[in-house]
Amino acid sequence: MNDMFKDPMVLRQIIMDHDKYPRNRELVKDDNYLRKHMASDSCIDDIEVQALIKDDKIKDIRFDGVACTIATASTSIMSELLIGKTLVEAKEIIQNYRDMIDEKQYDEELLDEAVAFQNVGKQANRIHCATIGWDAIEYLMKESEK
Amino acid sequence: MNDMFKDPMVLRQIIMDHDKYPRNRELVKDDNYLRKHMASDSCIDDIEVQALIKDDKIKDIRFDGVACTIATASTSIMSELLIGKTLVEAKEIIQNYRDMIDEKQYDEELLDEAVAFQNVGKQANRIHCATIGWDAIEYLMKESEK
Amino acid sequence: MKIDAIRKDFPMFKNKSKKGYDLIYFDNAATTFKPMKVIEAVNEYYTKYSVNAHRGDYELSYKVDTLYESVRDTVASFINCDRKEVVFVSGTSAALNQIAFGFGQNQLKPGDVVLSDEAEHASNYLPWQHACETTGATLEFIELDEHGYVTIETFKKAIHSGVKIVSIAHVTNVLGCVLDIKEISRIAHEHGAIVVVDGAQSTPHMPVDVRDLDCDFFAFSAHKLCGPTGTGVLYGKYELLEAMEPLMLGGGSNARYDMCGNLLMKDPPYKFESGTPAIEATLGMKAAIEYIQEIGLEKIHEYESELRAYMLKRMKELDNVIIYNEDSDSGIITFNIKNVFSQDAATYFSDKGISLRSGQHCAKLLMNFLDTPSTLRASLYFYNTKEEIDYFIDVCSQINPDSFLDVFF
Amino acid sequence: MKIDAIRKDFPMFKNKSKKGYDLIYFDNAATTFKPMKVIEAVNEYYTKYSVNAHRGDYELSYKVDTLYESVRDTVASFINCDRKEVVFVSGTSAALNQIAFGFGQNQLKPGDVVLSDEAEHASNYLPWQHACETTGATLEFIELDEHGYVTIETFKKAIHSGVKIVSIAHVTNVLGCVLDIKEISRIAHEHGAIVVVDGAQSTPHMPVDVRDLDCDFFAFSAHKLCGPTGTGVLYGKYELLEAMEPLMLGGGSNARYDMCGNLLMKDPPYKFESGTPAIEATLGMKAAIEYIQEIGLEKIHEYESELRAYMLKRMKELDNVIIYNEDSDSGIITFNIKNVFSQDAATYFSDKGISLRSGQHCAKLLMNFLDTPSTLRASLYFYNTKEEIDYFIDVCSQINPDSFLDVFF
Ligand SMILES: Cc1ncc(COP(=O)(O)O)c(C=O)c1O
Ligand SMILES: Cc1ncc(COP(=O)(O)O)c(C=O)c1O
Repeated sequence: MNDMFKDPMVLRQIIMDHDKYPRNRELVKDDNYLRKHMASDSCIDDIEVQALIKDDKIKDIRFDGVACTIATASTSIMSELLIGKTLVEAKEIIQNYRDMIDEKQYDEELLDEAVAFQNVGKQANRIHCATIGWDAIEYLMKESEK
Repeated sequence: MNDMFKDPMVLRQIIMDHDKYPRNRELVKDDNYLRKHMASDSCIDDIEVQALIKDDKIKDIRFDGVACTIATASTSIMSELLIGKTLVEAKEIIQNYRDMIDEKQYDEELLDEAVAFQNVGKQANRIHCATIGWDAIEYLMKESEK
Repeated sequence: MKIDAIRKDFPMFKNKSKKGYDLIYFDNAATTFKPMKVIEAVNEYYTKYSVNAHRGDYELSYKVDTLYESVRDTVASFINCDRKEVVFVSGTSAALNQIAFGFGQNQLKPGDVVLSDEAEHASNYLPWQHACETTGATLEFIELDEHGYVTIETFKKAIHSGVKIVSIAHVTNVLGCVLDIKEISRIAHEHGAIVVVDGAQSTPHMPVDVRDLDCDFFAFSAHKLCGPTGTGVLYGKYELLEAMEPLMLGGGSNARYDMCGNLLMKDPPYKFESGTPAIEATLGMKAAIEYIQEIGLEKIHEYESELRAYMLKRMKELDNVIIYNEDSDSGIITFNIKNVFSQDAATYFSDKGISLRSGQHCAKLLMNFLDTPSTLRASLYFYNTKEEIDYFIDVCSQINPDSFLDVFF
Repeated sequence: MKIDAIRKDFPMFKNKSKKGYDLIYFDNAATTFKPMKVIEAVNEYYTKYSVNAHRGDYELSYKVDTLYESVRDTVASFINCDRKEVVFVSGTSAALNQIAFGFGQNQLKPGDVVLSDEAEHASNYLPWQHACETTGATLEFIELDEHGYVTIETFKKAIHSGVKIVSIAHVTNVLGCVLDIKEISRIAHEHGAIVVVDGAQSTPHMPVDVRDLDCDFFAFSAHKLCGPTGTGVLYGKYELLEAMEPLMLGGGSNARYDMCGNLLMKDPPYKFESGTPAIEATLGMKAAIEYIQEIGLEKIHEYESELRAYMLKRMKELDNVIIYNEDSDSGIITFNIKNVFSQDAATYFSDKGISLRSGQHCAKLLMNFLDTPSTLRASLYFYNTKEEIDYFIDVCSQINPDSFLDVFF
């Protein structure tokens, strides 16, 4: 794994950077995109996620909405990680991300910057913030397979 | 006081007799009678009481309905006691009856057979049975004064 | 059944009556005693995490939220359904009102029929009567047999293609008639009707599997199964919950709303849960369900049947007792003491430490089948014993038209 | 205020946070801790007279019935009304729904106006929105002033002769705006409108005299005044209670019914109380009311004002804090940490043992007045202290865009 990712200061910077300058944070008006509105019952986060999925591949991911730092950054990182991946690859990454959050074994290499959320599981009430975008993309991937 | 009324067996007999052969237990179809339906929330007793009140005097009392022994007998005795009394006299009797039920001082002479209910206060949950008819007549007396 | 050990779980048995008699509690159809496990669950909320549920902004609220939501899993495994089919309500009455008003009133059309019967609890009758009145639907009754029971046969005669909703008790509260809901559901579904089951008197006493019963809605109260008052469960098949409108609106049930009239409701079960719920009561319900599951519902049912058989046998030996529901298979015995008004007899029982109910019944039911304006009802639970029944029989035998006034002298 | 003695009454203060910090509970607007007196009242029910209320067939049921009914007297003396004007409900949300559906929906006609405002709790907004939709009435909003408050002036501008119902919070839950209900009632009545008051946030914190306020309906929850969840009060002027239809029907609320559709409802308050009530919660509410009455509502209000003033003063010394409701006179302080999303800040506070709420608000209110999608809310109660505030200020000062992630690393 990228050794830098062992340094908490670096991980912090990653989150802050994605919160301040979220990637792919702009919805498009294109009916080829699947869309999912995520309004968590128990928190403020309220985001919409779009995905363009074709030939079993994630061509694009977009999102927008009002959300806390954890939700914004985790969704931004998710979008960067998964764009260009096949559904099979994406599923594996998602599974590893969930394993990390659940404090189980996971493959750091696959998660890249997403390892910044490795301690979210310790603040159990914030897990949903760190997974809201991931839940959305997983939902859209399932939709695309219907 | 009638010495016989000191004997529990006599008091029992009074209640039993009024339960088996209730006095004035027959409603009349006469618009001169005031009527009050008493359906207690917390017990089965469901009786209707009628009273003919004229010139500040209780000319007649009638009742009917489904009721337990205590309610039936106490209403029957009430009707016998109060028929023919002026409102002023009736009020005094009623007050003394209530005092007896509440285990306060009361005038036994005024209550006559109604002293059979002197221990009802000890079975607090049956007080409403022993007063349902009395509540009805008191209500009707107030109505007549309006 | 280790009955002595079980009774030690219930602090209520330490009490004596005013006159010093042991407490003999035979009013379990009204509500039940609470074991220490339930009391402790409630106290734990008060002393360890006494905050509001449904938000996770801080440690304690997250904990309460998690615990509260875990009760849905407990209930789901208890009655065999999905956790999202478990709606928390204040009790059976609230559940039945929610169904009648939120589902019935929206779905019924003039000419539709709701099928019920004359042995239902007021909470399963009045809401349907009202829903029918406001929609122009008709409330029809299944004929009762010579015992005052609904049977599969009388049900078959009553059902027809106009029936849209069947609402019926799994076990009735007056006569303790146990109904074969699985067969009722099968027949009702054949006719295109949905089945609402009032499970207030069954859930505490026998295994309930709503998937197996295949009923569409099912309701029960925690307080009748050793849990707190003020909480209970409405189960509904998920697509029916989706079709149902909430009876109440407010904080908690809406995901988002704005002042222009746009309202985004949460999905079931949350859309039915407005306002701060009965948190400690619901945590207590979890403990209660776990408690009776530990004993085992099969065992509870078996033991109660045994108790009832014994009690019936002994009561029939007395010649001052009239029994009205000999054939029913529940822990409820409905009876009278000959020539003693039920309430007067209840006072006598109470004076000797025995708690039971004197009840009045709806006019038709009693006139047609019971021929009495009111009855006494003894209802058993798994913590009752044969010794209690022996004492009860003894007291029973003392009551007669001469003796019942003893308590007043 | 003997604050040390008072804190000893609350077992919750014995707990520490996960990381070992003292529990500092600043989410009292959501719900409150329970004193031993309340816990004991609930336990007493469980261990001494754990039977159903509303019937007096035996000693224990009579006792519970009597105790339960005595709570009406406690409430009546607490808010100064008649005991028969006290309806027990599951909480404020249930009360407001009961009023909107049972009264509003029956009385409103097309063209009528319900007047409310954009700072109301969802439970006082959604039911009225629904009642208006189904009746063809219109929901109008009182303009908020530059602080986001309703004032007598903005109310005067909004009221007109078409207004039939004014529904408004005594104290709002976001900004803690305290309204002069007496004056609102006077003006509303001049215009022929009735006044419904959401007292959830006022009743726990200041003396309430419904006769003096002269409002027509008033609602509050027990759990926000040191009582159990699952119970609360709906007050209504008696003739209005008589005119109101029950939201739920069932056992308890009907005096008599027969199967021919004849239903004789009980009189208020009983006609609104169907099914087994939340008995132990209601007995706990009695203990809670007695507890806060003993301390004195005047004193509580005074002490909270003092605490709030101190907290505001100290918060204003910090330059990373934005305060949104400086001018309100309640124990609620609504604020944000500059450049830190409210939920992230709440996690930081929680990590240091401080419980407070991060809240989202309805779109318009926040856009027009607060200019933020969400805020933090610290809400005080009489058991909070200046020392807690000092510690809070300390933690506040540590939070900034660099540090708030500390809890994750
Ligand atoms: C102003 C206001 N109204 C109504 C409510 C709803 O109260 P409950 O959740 O007890 O029904 C609350 C509680 O959050 C409130 O603050
Ligand atoms: C058959 C039946 N249905 C409904 C109810 C109402 O239950 P609750 O009072 O808990 O709402 C009861 C309880 O008496 C009952 O026995």
